[in-house]
Amino acid sequence: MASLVQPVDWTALTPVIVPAALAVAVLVADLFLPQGRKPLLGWVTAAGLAAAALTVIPLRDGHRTTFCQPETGGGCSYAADHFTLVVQVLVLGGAALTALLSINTREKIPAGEYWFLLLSSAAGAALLPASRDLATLIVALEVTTLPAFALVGLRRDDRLAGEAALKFFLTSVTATAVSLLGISFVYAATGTLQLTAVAEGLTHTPDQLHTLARAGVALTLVGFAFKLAVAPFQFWVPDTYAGAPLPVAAYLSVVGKAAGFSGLILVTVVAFRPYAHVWGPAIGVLAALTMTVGNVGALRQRPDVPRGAVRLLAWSSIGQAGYLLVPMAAAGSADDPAHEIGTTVAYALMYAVVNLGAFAVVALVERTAPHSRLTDYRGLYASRPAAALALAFFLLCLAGLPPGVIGLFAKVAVFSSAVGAQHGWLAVIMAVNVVIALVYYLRWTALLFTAAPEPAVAADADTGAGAGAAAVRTPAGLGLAVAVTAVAGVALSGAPQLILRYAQGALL
Amino acid sequence: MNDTALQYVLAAIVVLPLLGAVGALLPPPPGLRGRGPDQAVLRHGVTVTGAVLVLSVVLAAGFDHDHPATMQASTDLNWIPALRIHLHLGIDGISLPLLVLTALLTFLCALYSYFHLPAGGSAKSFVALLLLLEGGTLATFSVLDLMLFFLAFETVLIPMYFLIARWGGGDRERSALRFIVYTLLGSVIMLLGLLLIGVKAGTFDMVTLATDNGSHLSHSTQLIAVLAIGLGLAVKAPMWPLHSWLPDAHTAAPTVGSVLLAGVLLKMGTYGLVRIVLPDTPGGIQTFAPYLAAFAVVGIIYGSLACLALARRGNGGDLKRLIAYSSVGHMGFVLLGIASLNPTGVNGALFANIAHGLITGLLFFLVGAIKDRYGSSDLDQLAGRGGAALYGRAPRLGGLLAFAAVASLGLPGLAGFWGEMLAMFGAFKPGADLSRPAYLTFTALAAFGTLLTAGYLLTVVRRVCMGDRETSELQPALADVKAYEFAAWTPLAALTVLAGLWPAALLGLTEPAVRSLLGGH
Amino acid sequence: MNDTLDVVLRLVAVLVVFLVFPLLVGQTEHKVMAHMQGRLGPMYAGGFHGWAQLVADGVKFAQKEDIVPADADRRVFQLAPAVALLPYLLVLIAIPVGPDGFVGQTLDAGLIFVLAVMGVGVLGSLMAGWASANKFSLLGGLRTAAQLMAYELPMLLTAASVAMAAGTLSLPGILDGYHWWWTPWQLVGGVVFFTAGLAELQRPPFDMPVADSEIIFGAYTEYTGLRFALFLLAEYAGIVVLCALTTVLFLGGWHGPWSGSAGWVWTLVKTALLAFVVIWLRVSYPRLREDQLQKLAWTVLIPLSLAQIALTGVVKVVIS
Amino acid sequence: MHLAYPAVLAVLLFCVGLYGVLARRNAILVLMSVELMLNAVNLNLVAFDVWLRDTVHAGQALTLFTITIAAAEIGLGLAIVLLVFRHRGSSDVDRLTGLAEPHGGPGAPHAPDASDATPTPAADDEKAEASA
Amino acid sequence: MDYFHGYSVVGLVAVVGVLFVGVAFASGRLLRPVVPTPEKMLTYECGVDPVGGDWAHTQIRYYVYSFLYVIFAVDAIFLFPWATVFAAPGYGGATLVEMFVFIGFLAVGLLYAWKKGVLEWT
Repeated sequence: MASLVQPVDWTALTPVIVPAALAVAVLVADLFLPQGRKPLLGWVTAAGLAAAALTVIPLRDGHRTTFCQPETGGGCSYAADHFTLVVQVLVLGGAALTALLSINTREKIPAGEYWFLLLSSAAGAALLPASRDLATLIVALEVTTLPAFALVGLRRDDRLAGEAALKFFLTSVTATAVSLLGISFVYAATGTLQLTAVAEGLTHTPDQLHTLARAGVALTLVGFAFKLAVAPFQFWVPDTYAGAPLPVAAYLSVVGKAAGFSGLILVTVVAFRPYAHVWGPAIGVLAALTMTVGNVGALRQRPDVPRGAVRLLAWSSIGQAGYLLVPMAAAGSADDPAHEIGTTVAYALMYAVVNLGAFAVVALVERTAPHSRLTDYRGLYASRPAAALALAFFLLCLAGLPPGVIGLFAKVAVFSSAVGAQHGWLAVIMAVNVVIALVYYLRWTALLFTAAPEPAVAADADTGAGAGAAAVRTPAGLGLAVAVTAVAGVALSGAPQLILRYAQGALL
Repeated sequence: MNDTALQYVLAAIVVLPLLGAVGALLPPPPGLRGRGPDQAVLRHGVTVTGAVLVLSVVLAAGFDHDHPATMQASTDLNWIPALRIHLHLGIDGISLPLLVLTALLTFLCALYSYFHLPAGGSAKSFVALLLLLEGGTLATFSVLDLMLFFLAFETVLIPMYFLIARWGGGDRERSALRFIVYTLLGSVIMLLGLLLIGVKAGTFDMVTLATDNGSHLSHSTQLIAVLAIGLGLAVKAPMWPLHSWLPDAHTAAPTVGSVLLAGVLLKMGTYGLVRIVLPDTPGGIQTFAPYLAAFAVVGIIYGSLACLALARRGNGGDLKRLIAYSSVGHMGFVLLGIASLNPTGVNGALFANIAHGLITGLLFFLVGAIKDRYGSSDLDQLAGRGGAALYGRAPRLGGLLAFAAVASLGLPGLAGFWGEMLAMFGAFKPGADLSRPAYLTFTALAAFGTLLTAGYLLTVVRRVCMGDRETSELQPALADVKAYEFAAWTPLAALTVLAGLWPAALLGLTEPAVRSLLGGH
Repeated sequence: MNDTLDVVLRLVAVLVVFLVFPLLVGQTEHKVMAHMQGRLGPMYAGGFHGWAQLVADGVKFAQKEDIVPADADRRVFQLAPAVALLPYLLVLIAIPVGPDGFVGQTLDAGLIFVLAVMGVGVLGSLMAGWASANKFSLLGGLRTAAQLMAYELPMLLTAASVAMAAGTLSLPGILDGYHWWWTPWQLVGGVVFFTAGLAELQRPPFDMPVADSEIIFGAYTEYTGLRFALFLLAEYAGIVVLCALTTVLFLGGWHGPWSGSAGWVWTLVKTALLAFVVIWLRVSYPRLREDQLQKLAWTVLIPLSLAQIALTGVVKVVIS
Repeated sequence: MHLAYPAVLAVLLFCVGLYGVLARRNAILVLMSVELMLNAVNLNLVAFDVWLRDTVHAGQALTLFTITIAAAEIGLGLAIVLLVFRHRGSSDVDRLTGLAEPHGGPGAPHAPDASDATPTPAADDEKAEASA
Repeated sequence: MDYFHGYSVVGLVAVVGVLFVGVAFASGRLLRPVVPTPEKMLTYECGVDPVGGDWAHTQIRYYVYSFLYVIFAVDAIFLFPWATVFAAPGYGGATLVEMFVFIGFLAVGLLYAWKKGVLEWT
């Protein structure tokens, strides 16, 4: 009898396995490391994640698949195609940057658990884009989010952390349940969980199962919408981000989003392709709603609210999620949906770099101004010119204004995808949103350069000089994170083709 | 000079200010420190803008004046293949004057600021922003790719925002925000139009599109595209009723900001109309031209009436605000010329563009100087009951103001005359398929607008320059035009006279280019 | 028709076993304990060595007033005994007694079924503890819950080890594949399974949930009459089931000399022996503390069962 | 057996769970409701698997994973609820207002000018750096 | 069909069990006296009148165990499908290694809990 064991292509799996194995290693190492050596774990994590991101290089031809079921005619459950690889680089790189952000955090977080959870979540996020069946997809999604709940609630002494975690948790868990119900319906209608086979099955659904299939598709997408904080399910995001440790908020806004979107892309574009005429417009409406809600929410942020900076970034991330949805809406009506989603991926790449950069600067500022209000940024240019310039650049990228050329052209790519798919109305709504977003990004940017308020007490300046200088010193991790993102942002602004080329070819 | 050299010159013109902007932020190298960090960086600004001016003069000299319709000094590099965006630079008879005007005005502004830095932020950031602004503007006039055009168009927003918000006066942050929101909303909608053209025609290359004359675009596409692009450009131009950001922005902006805003930034809107809308979507603009003309004429009348109201005693009119409204009127003529869709009108529009840049730039300089001296630009405070008596207290300043005002109202022999006359001339005999009676009405109204213009400008001259004997004697004499001011203003005045006396120099450049652009009409 | 009769017969047999065997165990316990502690035990009821003592107890219970405390959650309180008892009845049907279908009903996933259903029984104690509105009962209920955490996992893991050895989840299937050397092979697992089972039954030394000297009678404090009797019955039925299961899984069930004809005897003998051990342990060992049970489970039983799984896997691959 | 029985049962279970999620305020009860929903899904999946005669048993495989996911969720969820409970003595989801959007109201933070007047730590540090 | 047959017999047993309990309770109702008094209905606390409600605050010290248990027990269900097939022809040692990896994860979890002092009663 021939071996029934599936041959596993371990090389294809390396981007997933490296963080997973490292997670276990870090957890065990944490048990045996003395307290003084714990920072080492952070560097190991960051380096490991970066290395994991590099392991996609040998896979770059993008033809590897594994966990296949040739005997039943089914496809493969894991595919390391170009889409997978790009998203893997995104999430692993994003996680590595998050690790850099967290190394010098001042919050009281148990070290070993933190790195373990971060790595586990990153492993899930890396698995997600490679999943080619609904079971793997759901498992990967949960592996991504479950550690994230714990990450959010990890500041045990903070009452807000628990609240943030609970909100995030309840929303997400409900979303999973709804998604799973949808998946069970789809399974009933098509008899398979393989994405491509589902697409095949949906075209030949027997008449009496049509309603079931449709309900399944709708429920699955509703679940994903919940997870991705697409309006009207966005309510948990600002609270969760504001309550979570800052690096975790950064992680959620970039890696969590990217992973969720890659899942949504796989489900819609690959599995539910025959229903494109249904989900295309639906996603369009959701996109319009999401970006409007997010941007208006961000606009309403007052500058003197504690943790206002994070809140603003949270609302803006909802708005940006709306932009990310636009090419997917366009994919619904495009001849070749795979072509359009490249734009989403390219935009997500841009967003990841820039948003992580912004979060890095926010983390830097938070060290001296723990309330993290927007007013704390007044006059940042005077005290930390480099950080202020970097933040200004990141914000302008997010706003899509020169000199943030990459932000601008990523938006242009999104616009052109909408225009090309005859979704003019969506493009117009997005245009209005871009302008709304500009207002709050620019207000913040302007705040950086306005003169700082004169400190009322000048006498203690001399005595506090030493301590002050120590507090202002930039820790290595944060500095590295800001530098990496800034350099990446500038390089991309000079050569947007580096990521926009994904908007050109079919990734899937 | 051969084309390859020109190519580099043009590229240098665009890139140099951007590099300069970055350089301004860096600490000055030893040896160039000057008397202080501020002076060093201001000197840096003057040097860079001066170099750009020299280069643009070289470019103008090397330009093949026999073939102004063809693109010269063109560079074409594939930049973002994914979006089909090319780094395509080039100039022809339409863009060259604007390019030189920009370089000149920025240089003058830098020079002016060297001696008279407005209060606000640091000199370092001021110079950086000024150079960034120049870079963006020069890029706008020299790129030949729709997306690059948009990029350049956007690039000027941020520096202008900060110039107003940091160095301005009055309600500056609000005005700055209003300015940027208005223009950005316009430009994003313009982006949609540009994308529509690019997606439908398969290219963003302006030369190709202009050659095609919209043959690859369906009529409805053209209509939507013109509407979207026109909206964006009209906000910038500004066209009535989308002008409302302009008076606030001008009132709040520092002198240098006002000069550049009026002298250069407004031209980007009209330039875009001529460069993109006219040749690329001839079918669309054909439909919308009468409306454009109507709005333009309303703008002329509205601007003049607003100025009249501001100029009247007791209304507390701000001089800068007044000139801003006059800009609305003047740009109305430019738009009217463009809307006539015939070479005469469009040439007039381009001429008026340049003239307005020179004259209004000068006017803003002068008003800024007056504001510095009197501490206010409120007309009632300045003139009081009897008049400010500028002639008596600072005769050269008064004389220049009178000269600029007269130039602005379109006295024959000065620059203001030709553009507006040609624009009205064009509207008198509009392009084919356009309703003649409607255009005749527009022409008549525009002519009436010139009368109103004369009215308010003369009122201003009377109230500011003239005055009772007591006023001039009772109040101490003011500092008259200083050397650096003289240096900054003379070129403008001289060019105003030159353009008025020898319009052919300019029209000869634009005429063939306009004819080739209007090929579709 | 024949089928129906067959099913009915099996049902009756299971019911009879379910009602009789626990009584036997109970009576044995009385006497064995008495002898181990150097006393007589019940001697009067029924004459011969008090054989009818439990029958008399039953009559007594049936006649007692049934009290539901005023504060109790009435419905849950009344249901709890049935929930505690019935799972053992269900389990009995899946336990093979002899070869060739001498079993209530062959279930293809019998092992999973048995473990799952036995877990339900604990719910009865939890319900009783919660619904009694008594602090002692609540404590007892919580201790029951804690005990569930301690024993369920080792039981699962060791059962998995047996399933690995046999390559099937069906209880008759496991016995079909049995060889004598399985018993030493799975010895560690057997001990772990049996220990964990004792904990499930809340038998001494794992009777913290009903520790009468601390919390009166734990979850059953408020129960009287028939309902209390059902709880007791559940405990003894549990002993029968646990011993029978251990026999089947680890001691080869009906395997033995002349197993073809007397297989069922072997099963009964082995079960009875184990039941004796259960009683013996009750008499010999002091009660553990709750945390000692947890520690025992997590630091001894679970590592041991994991090791057993590893051993089973390796041996299985080596011999195949 | 007819597919309708498990399917209807599953849908009923799911609806009960959904009702619990929407109507219950105690976080633990919400959690339990979510578990109900997940188990409804499991029932569905297994029933469909049998009905479809799926040779690869994709439905059952997914069920196994769903059970695991549910367990992990419960574990984490209870920990989080405990965390919240410990800090505020209540696990009512309605009372989680510590992070609510601070818009107006009496509890609104101080006015912007007040924050300008008081020196922030950042400002102090900057001052210190400047003089250093 | 056999699958459902087997479990329908199980269902039958359950019904019989329910009947048994029902009959027992019903007959018990006939046999036993019913004389409720307030004292009888009181919660029993060693003969003393109960103080306070039954909803007392108690610290449940072993909830960490319950987390551990839930995770482990559910992980253990993966063992069963594997246990039945891993030794079948065509699978071989690789499957065993995979399961060892799985068990290794469980062991690491246990080790972690142990080292963190979760298994100590403090």
